[in-house]
Amino acid sequence: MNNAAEQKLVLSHLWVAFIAFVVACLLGEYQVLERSGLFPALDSTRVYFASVSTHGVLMAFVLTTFFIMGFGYYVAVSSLKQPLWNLPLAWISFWIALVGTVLAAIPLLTGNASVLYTFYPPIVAHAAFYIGATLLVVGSWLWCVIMLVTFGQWKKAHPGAPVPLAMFATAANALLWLWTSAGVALEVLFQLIPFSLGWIDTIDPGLARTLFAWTLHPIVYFWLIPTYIAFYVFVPKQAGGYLFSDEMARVAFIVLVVFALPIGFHHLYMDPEQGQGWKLLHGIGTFVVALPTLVTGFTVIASLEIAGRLRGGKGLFGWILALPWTNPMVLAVILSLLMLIFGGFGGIVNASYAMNAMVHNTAWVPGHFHLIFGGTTIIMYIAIAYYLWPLLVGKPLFSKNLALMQLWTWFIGMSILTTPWHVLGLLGQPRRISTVVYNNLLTLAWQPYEFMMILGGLVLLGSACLLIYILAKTQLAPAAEAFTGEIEYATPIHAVSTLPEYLNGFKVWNKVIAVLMAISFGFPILQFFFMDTFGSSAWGY
Amino acid sequence: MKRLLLLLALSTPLLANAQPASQIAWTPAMLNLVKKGNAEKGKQLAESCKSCHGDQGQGLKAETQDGETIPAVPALAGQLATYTFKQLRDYANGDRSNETMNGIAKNLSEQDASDLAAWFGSLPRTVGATAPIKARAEKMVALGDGKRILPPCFTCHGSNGQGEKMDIPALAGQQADYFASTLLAYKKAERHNDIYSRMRLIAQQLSEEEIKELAVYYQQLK
Amino acid sequence: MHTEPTKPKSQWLIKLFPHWAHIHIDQLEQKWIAVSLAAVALFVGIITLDALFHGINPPSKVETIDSASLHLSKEFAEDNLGVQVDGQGKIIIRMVAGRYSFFPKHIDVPAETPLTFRWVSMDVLHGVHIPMTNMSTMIVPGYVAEITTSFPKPGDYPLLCNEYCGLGHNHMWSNISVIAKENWKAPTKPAATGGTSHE
Amino acid sequence: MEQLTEEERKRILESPPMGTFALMSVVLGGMVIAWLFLYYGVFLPRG
Repeated sequence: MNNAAEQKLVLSHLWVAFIAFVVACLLGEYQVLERSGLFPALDSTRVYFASVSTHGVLMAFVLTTFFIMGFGYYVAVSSLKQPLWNLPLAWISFWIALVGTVLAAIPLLTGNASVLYTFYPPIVAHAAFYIGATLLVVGSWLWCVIMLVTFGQWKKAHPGAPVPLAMFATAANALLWLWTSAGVALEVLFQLIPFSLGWIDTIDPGLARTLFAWTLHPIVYFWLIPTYIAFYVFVPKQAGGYLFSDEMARVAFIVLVVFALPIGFHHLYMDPEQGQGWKLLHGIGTFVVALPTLVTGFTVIASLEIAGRLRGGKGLFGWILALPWTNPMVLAVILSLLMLIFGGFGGIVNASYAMNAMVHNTAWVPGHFHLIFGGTTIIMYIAIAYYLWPLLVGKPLFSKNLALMQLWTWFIGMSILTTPWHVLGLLGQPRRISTVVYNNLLTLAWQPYEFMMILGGLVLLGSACLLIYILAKTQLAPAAEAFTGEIEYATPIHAVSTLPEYLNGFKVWNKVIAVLMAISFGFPILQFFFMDTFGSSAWGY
Repeated sequence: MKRLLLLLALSTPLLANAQPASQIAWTPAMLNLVKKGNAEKGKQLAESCKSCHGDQGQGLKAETQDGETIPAVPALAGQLATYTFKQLRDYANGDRSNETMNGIAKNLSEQDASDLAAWFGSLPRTVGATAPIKARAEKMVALGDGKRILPPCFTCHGSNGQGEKMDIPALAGQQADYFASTLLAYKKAERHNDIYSRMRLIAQQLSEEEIKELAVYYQQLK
Repeated sequence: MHTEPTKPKSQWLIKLFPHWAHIHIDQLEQKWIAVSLAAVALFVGIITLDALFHGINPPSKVETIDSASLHLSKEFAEDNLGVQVDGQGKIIIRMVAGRYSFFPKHIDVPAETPLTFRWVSMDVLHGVHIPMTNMSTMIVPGYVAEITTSFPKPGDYPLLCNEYCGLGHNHMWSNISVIAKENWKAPTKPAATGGTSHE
Repeated sequence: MEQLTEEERKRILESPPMGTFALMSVVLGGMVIAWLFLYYGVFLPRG
C-alpha cells in the first residue's frame, strides 16, 4: 500500500490505540501498587476505582476498537489491492470515535464515572460517559459499513473468486461487531442514557445485565480476530513456510463468528434473573466455540511445523528449534500460543456451568482475561505493529533486538502478573477490591501474591514504554535509508481456486446468526416484559 | 398490577409481629414526592422552625443552663431532602422519638414534610466553629478500619460529607454536639430508625472518644 | 515418517460433507477435529449429566422482589433475617446485602448440612461468596438469589462482597461460623416458622 | 539452513504434521486432566 492518504489514516488509528494502551498500563501498575497496601500514601479508594474504570475502558474499548479499525483499513487496501472505498467516511468515523473517547474520558478521570467498564446499573455515572462510549461505538459502526461495502464490491467485481483470507476474516469481524454491539447499544440507548439524564425513574438491572451479556462474550472475539488473522496470514510466511489450510481457516472464522454470539450467559451463571435451562444451553454453546480455537491452534502450529521442517528441522519436535525465533512475528506467535494454552484452559473452567461458582468474580477472572487478552491477543497486535510500521512510515524498524526484548518482557511480565492472580482466585480473593482489609485467617495468605503482581505490572509497564519508544523511533528516524518492503500474505500449501459460496460470504451465516440469537436471547429478554419486575432507582457510589 | 403488589407489600408490616425500623421505603413514588417538594411553601412552614433550628437552619450547640443540659439542635441547612423527609415521617410515625419533634411532625402532612425538606435542602450549609482535628478521625473518614469491619465514613457520606442517594445524611457543618449525641444514641440503640441497623452496627464499634473526634471533623468540613 | 500417505480412514469430515471432496482438508487435521470434539463432548457430558441428574446447577431461581421496600416485606423484615428451620427441618438463611454490609452481621450454621440461602439487595448490585466453598451468587436488586449448598469443613469464614457496589466495596464483608453438625443448635426465634399471617 | 532439493520440499509439504498432532494432543490431554482434577478434586468437594 503506497497511498499516503491511506497510510495516514491507518497510522492515526494505531497511534490512538497505542497511546491509550501505554496510559492504561501506567494505571494498571498504579492499581497493583495501591492494592498491595505497601504504600499508604497511594491508598485512595476514589482514585483506585476511577483508575480501574479508566484502565478497563482504555484497554477494552479504545485500544481494541482503534487498532481493529486501523488494521482493517490496511488489510482491505493491501489484500484486495484497491483504494479504500470512501476515505472521507473513514475519517468521519475516526473523529466520531475520538470525540466519544475524549467525552467519556473526562468523567472517568474526574471520578464521575467510577462504574467500571461493564457499567453496573443501578449505579449511575455522569451521562457524558455513556454518550461518549456510544459515540465510540457509532464510529466503529461506520467502519463496519466501510468494510462490508468494500467486501461486497470486490466480490461483485470478481465473481466466483475466493475473497483473500485476510479480507474474509476482516469482513467477518465487521459483521460480528454489528451483531455484538447491538446488545450493549440497546442497554445504553434505552436504559442507561435516559436513566442517567433522569428521563426515566427506574431501570431493571436484570434486563440490563442480560443485554450486556449479549455483548460481553462476542466482544472478546471481536478483539481476538485480528490476532487470528495475523496467525493465519502473516505468521506462516514470516516463519518461512505456507499456510497449512486456507479452507479450515475460513471454517474456523465462521464457527467463531456464528457461535460467539448466542452464548453470553456464561457471564450470568451466578445471576438470579435467568433460569438454569438457558444457562446450560449457553454453556454448551460456549464449549462449541472452543472448537475453532482448537482448529486454529492446529492449523497455525502445522504451518509452523512445515516452516521448521523446510528450514531443516528433523524429528517429531526438532522443527520447533529450527523456527526463526528472532523474527518478531514468529516469536510473538510462539509466546501468544503459550499464553493461549493457560488462558484457554482458564476459559474452559469459567465456562463450566456450575463449576463457575468456584471462580466467579474472584481474582481468577482478571487473571484469566489478562492472560488471554493482554497476553495472547495484544502480543499479536504488537507484532502486527512491528510488521506494519516500516511499511507505513517507509523506514526500517528502529531495532529488531529491542523489539524481541520487548516481546519477551511482555510475555514474562504477563506470566508473573497472572499466575498469582489465578492462585488468589482459587483461594477466594474477590476481584475489584482496592485493598485487602478483611481481617480473617483465610485472607492473610493472600499477601505474598500481591507483591508478585507489583513486579509483573512493573515489567509490563516497562515493556509497553519500550514498544512506544520503538514505534516512535522508527517513525521519527531521519529518512536516510529508503525502505522498500512490501506486505507479504502467506500462501496456502494447496491453492484455493473455488469455494462454496458459504465459505466465501456471509449471507447464509447472517441468517443462521439471526435464528440462533432469537432462540438463545428471545425468551430470556422477553421474560422481563411478562414478569412482575421491580425496577431500581438510580444510586450514586 | 405493580401498584397492587406495592400496596400488598406496604400493608404486610401491619400483620407482622415486630415493627420495621422505618415505614419509609424509597419507592419511585416516594422519591418523586420528595423531588416535587415546594421550597417556597417549605419556607413559610419553616418560620416556626427558626426558634430552635436557627435563622439559616444552622442548628444549635448543646448548652448548660442552671445545671441542666439543653440538647443540641441539628443543622438542617443543605441536608439531603430525602433524609429530612424521612426523619419527619419517622417522627410522625413514632419510629424515631423526640418529644418535641414527634408532636410537630404528627401535624405535618407528607406534602408538608416534602416541602420543608426541599426548603432546608436549598439553604447553604454552614461551617461550624473550629477545634483541632485529630488524625485518627481523618483516618476513619478516609480509610475506615478493616479490623473492626468499619467502612470509611466517606464511602457513604461522601468525600465532602455531602451525603449520598438515597437518604445518607450530609454531615458537613453538622453541630458537633448533635452529631455526637446522635451517634451515641445509635450506639445505645436509643435511636433505631436506620433500616437493618446499618448505623447502629457501625456506632457500636466506635468508642465515645472516636465519636467526639468525628463530630469535630465533620462540623468543620465544607 | 514415510511418504506413503496414511490410509484415508479419517476422512469422516468429507463423508459428512461430500461436496468438500475437492477442498483440501488434511486427514490428520480431521483426526484432530475428532479428538477436539471428543474432549469438548466429555466436558459438556459431565456438566450436563450432573446438571440433569445430580442437580448441580448455578443459582437460577427467577424470582422477583421489590428491593426498595424489603424492610417492609414479611420475609425480609429485620426480625425475620438469619438462620431459620422450617416445618420440614430445612434450614433457610435469609440475608440482605446493602452498602456496605451483609445483614445480619454474623450467623452460625452447621457443617455438612444442606443450607438454603436467600439473598436480596436493598440497594445496588452485589455479589457474595465464601472462600473455599461453593457459596457464590450475584445479588441483583429486584431479584431473590436462592442457592442451596453445604459447607464441608467447620471454621470461621468471611462472607465477601465480590461485585463492585460503590467506593466502600472493599469493606463490605462479614463473618460466618460453620459449626460441627453435632454442636449446632437451631436458633429459637419468635415466629421462626413464618407465623400464620402469611398474606 | 541447508539447501533442500525440490523433491525434499515436496515431501515436507505433503507430509502430515505429526509433530503438531503430538504436541496438541499432549496439551489437550493435559487440559482434560487438569479440568477433571479441578472438577472432582476442588469444585465438588467444596460442597
